[in-house]
Parts: sequence; structure tokens; C-alpha cells
Amino acid sequence: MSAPLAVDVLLGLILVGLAAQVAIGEHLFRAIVFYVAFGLSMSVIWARLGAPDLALADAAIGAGLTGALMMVAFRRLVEIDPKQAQAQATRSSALAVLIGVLAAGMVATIGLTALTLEQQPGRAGLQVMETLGDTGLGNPITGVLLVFRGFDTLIEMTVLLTAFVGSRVMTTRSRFYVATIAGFQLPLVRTLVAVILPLAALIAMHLLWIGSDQPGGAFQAGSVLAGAGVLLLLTGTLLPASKSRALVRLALVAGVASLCVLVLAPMLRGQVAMAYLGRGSLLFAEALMMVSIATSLTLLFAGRPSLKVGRP
Amino acid sequence: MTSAVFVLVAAAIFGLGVHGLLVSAHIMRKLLALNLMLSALFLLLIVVPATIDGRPDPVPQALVLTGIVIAVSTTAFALALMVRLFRKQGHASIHPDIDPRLLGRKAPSKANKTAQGDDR
Amino acid sequence: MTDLLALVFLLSGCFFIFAGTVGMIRLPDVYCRLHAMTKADNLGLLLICLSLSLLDGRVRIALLLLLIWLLALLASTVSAHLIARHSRARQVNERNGG
Amino acid sequence: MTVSVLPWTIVFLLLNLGAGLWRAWKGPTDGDRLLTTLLFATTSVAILLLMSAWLELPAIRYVALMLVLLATIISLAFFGMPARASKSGDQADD
Repeated sequence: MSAPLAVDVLLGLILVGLAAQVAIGEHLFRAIVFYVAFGLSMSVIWARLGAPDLALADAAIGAGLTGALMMVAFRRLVEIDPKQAQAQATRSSALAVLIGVLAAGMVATIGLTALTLEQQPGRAGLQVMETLGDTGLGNPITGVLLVFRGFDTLIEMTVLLTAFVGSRVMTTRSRFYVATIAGFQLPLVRTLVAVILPLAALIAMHLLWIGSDQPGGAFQAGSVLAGAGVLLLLTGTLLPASKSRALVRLALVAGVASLCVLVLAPMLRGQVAMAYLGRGSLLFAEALMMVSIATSLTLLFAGRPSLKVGRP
Repeated sequence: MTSAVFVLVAAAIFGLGVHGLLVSAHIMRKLLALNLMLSALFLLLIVVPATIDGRPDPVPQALVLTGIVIAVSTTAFALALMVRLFRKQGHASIHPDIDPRLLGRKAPSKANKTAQGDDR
Repeated sequence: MTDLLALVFLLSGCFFIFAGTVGMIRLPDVYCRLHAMTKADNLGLLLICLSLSLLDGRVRIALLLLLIWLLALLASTVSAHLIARHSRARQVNERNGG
Repeated sequence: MTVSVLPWTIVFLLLNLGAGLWRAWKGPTDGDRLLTTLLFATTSVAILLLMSAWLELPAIRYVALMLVLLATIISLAFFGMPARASKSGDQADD
């Protein structure tokens, strides 16, 4: 057996084992822990497949943010009702097993058939690589996100905004607001915040700056900043606040607004909408998108419309 | 070879996700299962198209990149919905006739009472 | 020569990570496991970082790997501390009858 | 010579991860399970660094950096959990 194949098979086995525990394991808490490990393995798999952009995003989101979100939601349930922790939460059903097997078989058939098909010569990926030279960008993914499929990205930023608005509508004030402060009084945790915060900001800026030429960009930088924001929330350095602030609202809509500018600006100059204006315009849009992504994910985690600085 | 292995892995994870979605009573378990299915689809999207210069196709990569961010935001929204539902009806399940023991409770009547108390 | 040294570091790094895993599986309670895993694994990571910087040879990369190792050290220190504190609080709760 | 060993060390570390899964499955306490995510974080970082040398993709180093940067999030989220609630997880095991 060759080494690359062994790596692939082992990674796959670990991933499937983790997924099995998440899906059919007994306890909810255990499922959440396995999901965190699943996120970590996912980011290793992206790296193995040669997609560092995805690995960067999944390292922050799949391993950090989603796991913490689930954990905190579970904590919230347990605090409202301690019996919740004993939830078995699964039933057994032969029909469900059958449907699961059929679904897996269907996906495997589609995937394996698609692998054997001959690749079209003029497909989108090849065209992107061909025309990328005209834009002067080095990272094809940034090119796809902001130049070739800019409208999609605009819609996706809108979805992010909508999710925040929806979650804001759903969250009520109640005394069962979960205290996210985890041991801010511990000196060790304070040191952690002091080290991680500047480094996260630095790495986010770096990823944003190199994003046009190397793996990195607005989404990855935004996820690092969101991860740092969640860390601050969990340590109580930042606290959720009920009173909405103009600055926060501005940060939330900045991404959508910047992409709208990117769409409309060429029309003022008599070009078609979304025409490419050069690297500077992309960096501008990406910086605002990064701010928007980081703010909305952090606020989604906080479950509140705004943030305030916690007492040291 | 790599692609074939990961297509099979994606298929297995998708099947497990479907199964988990069907059998779990707790909404959070359903969300975890949905997230598994999403990850399986992301994996499939990246693995199936032929690589260009040894790297995956950039178009699906861009799709998946935005998909990852969207997935976490919708999960957060769904969790907010779940906590609201839990306060309202006293158990985090969308099945009205569920066996209360599955959700870690003894009697549903008591549950409703405490839940209403919580809402105030 | 450098290559051989890198190989030695790499293999000993793997050995220490293996030792950490064995400790995590075999040791009797959560504190012992924390102790075994955080220490052995971080030593293993340091040796792997050393080996990779020798293989690469650039100072910039060596510094980046050093930063990663220091951050891993900080992360596992804080995590181990938090887990141990939580386990302790749980034990005290249990002893006091829930 | 060392470069040719890299994929096999990755295989070895992956086997370690698989063994660590046993502890997450067995428990017995929630703390033990969290410990497994810690093992996964450290070992994944080692694997990612080895992969960046093996596949010659320098960008993977930043992935490793990001993983260690945000590795504490999950422990912090766990730490606020009421200490009594964690008894639940092991009842079925014992």
C-alpha cells in the first residue's frame, strides 16, 4: 500500500467514525465533542486535498465557532433545565437505517459516476484560470468570489445579514441569559486573551493582504476575527449588550454595502455593472466584508444586537 | 484514487447524516446531523471535479468557502430558534408526541409548567 | 548530516506523541491523563517543528514554527487548567451530595 | 531521505488519533472527552505541519497557526458548564 493512499484511507476512516458517533452516539454532549473533532479532521482533509483556503476557513469555523455555538446552546438548555443533560435523544428505527443506506448509496453512485465522466474542455474552472491573468490576481478563488461571481457573493453576504436579523428577532430578554464569562478572574485566561487578540488581528490583516495572490481573503480573515471575537465573549472581555449602537449596525451592513458599490461604481463610469476596477477596489470590498463577517458571526454567537467592554 | 476514496467517505457521512436526522428526537442532534450532511456535500463538490495543476477547481472552492460561512450563520439562527422553542414548550423537539424520556424528562405536564415560569 | 538529524528529531517527535496517546488511554484518572497528554504531546510537537525547520533551512519558517509551538503550549496549558478545574469542581459537588 | 518518511509519520499520527478516539468514546467523565479534542488539536497541528512539507504547500502552515490560535475556544465554552450537569454523561457507562 502506498503512503498517500494510506493517509487518505485513514483520514476517511477517522472522519466516518467521528460522523457515526455524532449521528448515532448516545449522548448529546458526546455528540458535540465528536463534532468538534470532526471539524478539526475536516480542516486536515482540506489541507490534504490541496485546498488551503477551505482549510483556513474550516479551522476557524468548523473546529472553533460551530463547536462553541453548540456547546453554549447546550449549556443554555442545561441551565434552564438540568435534566436536559440526560437526553438520550435518539430512537432506533430500521426504516431510518434503510433510508440512510439508500441515501449513501445514491451519493456514492452519483459521485463515482461523475468521476468517470470525461471533463468538459471549456468548463468554468479552466476559463477562470485562463482569464485570471487579465485581472492581475494570483489567487483564483478570490477572483471567482469577487470578479467572476460577484453577484453570488453579494447574495451570500445578504444571507449572513438575514441570519443575524432573524436570530435577533428570536432572542428575547430573559433572566436565563447565559453568562458567557468563563473564568476571566483566572490570570491564565487573561494572559491567553492578551496573547491571542493581537495575534489574531495580525493574522487576519495578513490573510486579507495576501488574499489576492495566495490562499487567504475576506472570508478566511473574517473567520479568524470572528473566532477571536467569540474567544473574547467566552472570557468576558467583551459582553453582549442590549442597546444597539450605530457603529455596530454600520459594521454589519458594511459588507453588503461595499459589494453594492462594487456593482454600481462601474455603471457610473459607463461600463457594465460589476466590471472589474482593479486590485484596489477588491481590497476595499474585502476589508469591509471581513469586518461584516466578523461582526455578524460574533453577534450571532452573543445572541444580542450589540457588544460592550467587560469589566477587567 | 484519492477522489474515489473521498467520494465513498462523503457518501458514508451523508448516509449517517440522513440517518441521524431521522432518528434523533432532540433538535440539536438534528442540527448536528444536518451539518454532517453539509460537510459531506462540500467534500463531494471539491473532490468530483478534475484538479487543475494539482489543485482543486477554484469555482467549487469559492462556492464551498461561502457555504462554510453561511452554514455556521444559519446554524446559529437555528440554535436561537431552538432555545426560544425550548422556553415556549419545555422540550427541544419538533415531535409533539415524543416519549419524554428521550429528552431527559420525567413528566411532560410538569415540564410545561416550569417552562412557562421560565418565560417570564 | 542535517537530513539525518531531522530524521532523528522527526521519529523521536512521533515517539513522544505516541507516548502521550498511550498515557491518555492507560492512566487511571482525568488528572493523570491531562498531565501525560499535554506534556508529552507538546514535546513531540517541538521535536517535529525542529525537524521541519532543519528540513526547510530558512530562518523565517523556523520562527513561524516556533510561534506555532509556543501558541500550542499556551493553548494546551490553558485548556488543561480549565478541564482540571472543572473536574475538580465536579468532584467536590459529588462529595457534597450532588 | 527524511522527506520520503513524512507521509508515513502522518499515517502514524493518524493511527494515534484513532486510538485517542477510544478515550472520547469511553469517557468516563466529560473532562476526558474534552481531553480528546485537545489531543486532536495538537496532533492535527503536527499533521498539518508535516503535510505542508510533504505536499509543498506553504499556506498549510497558516492553517496550523489558526488551529492553535483558536484551540482554546472549545475548552472555554466547556468551562462554564455547570459542574453537576457533567455527571449525566457517565451514568450510562458505569
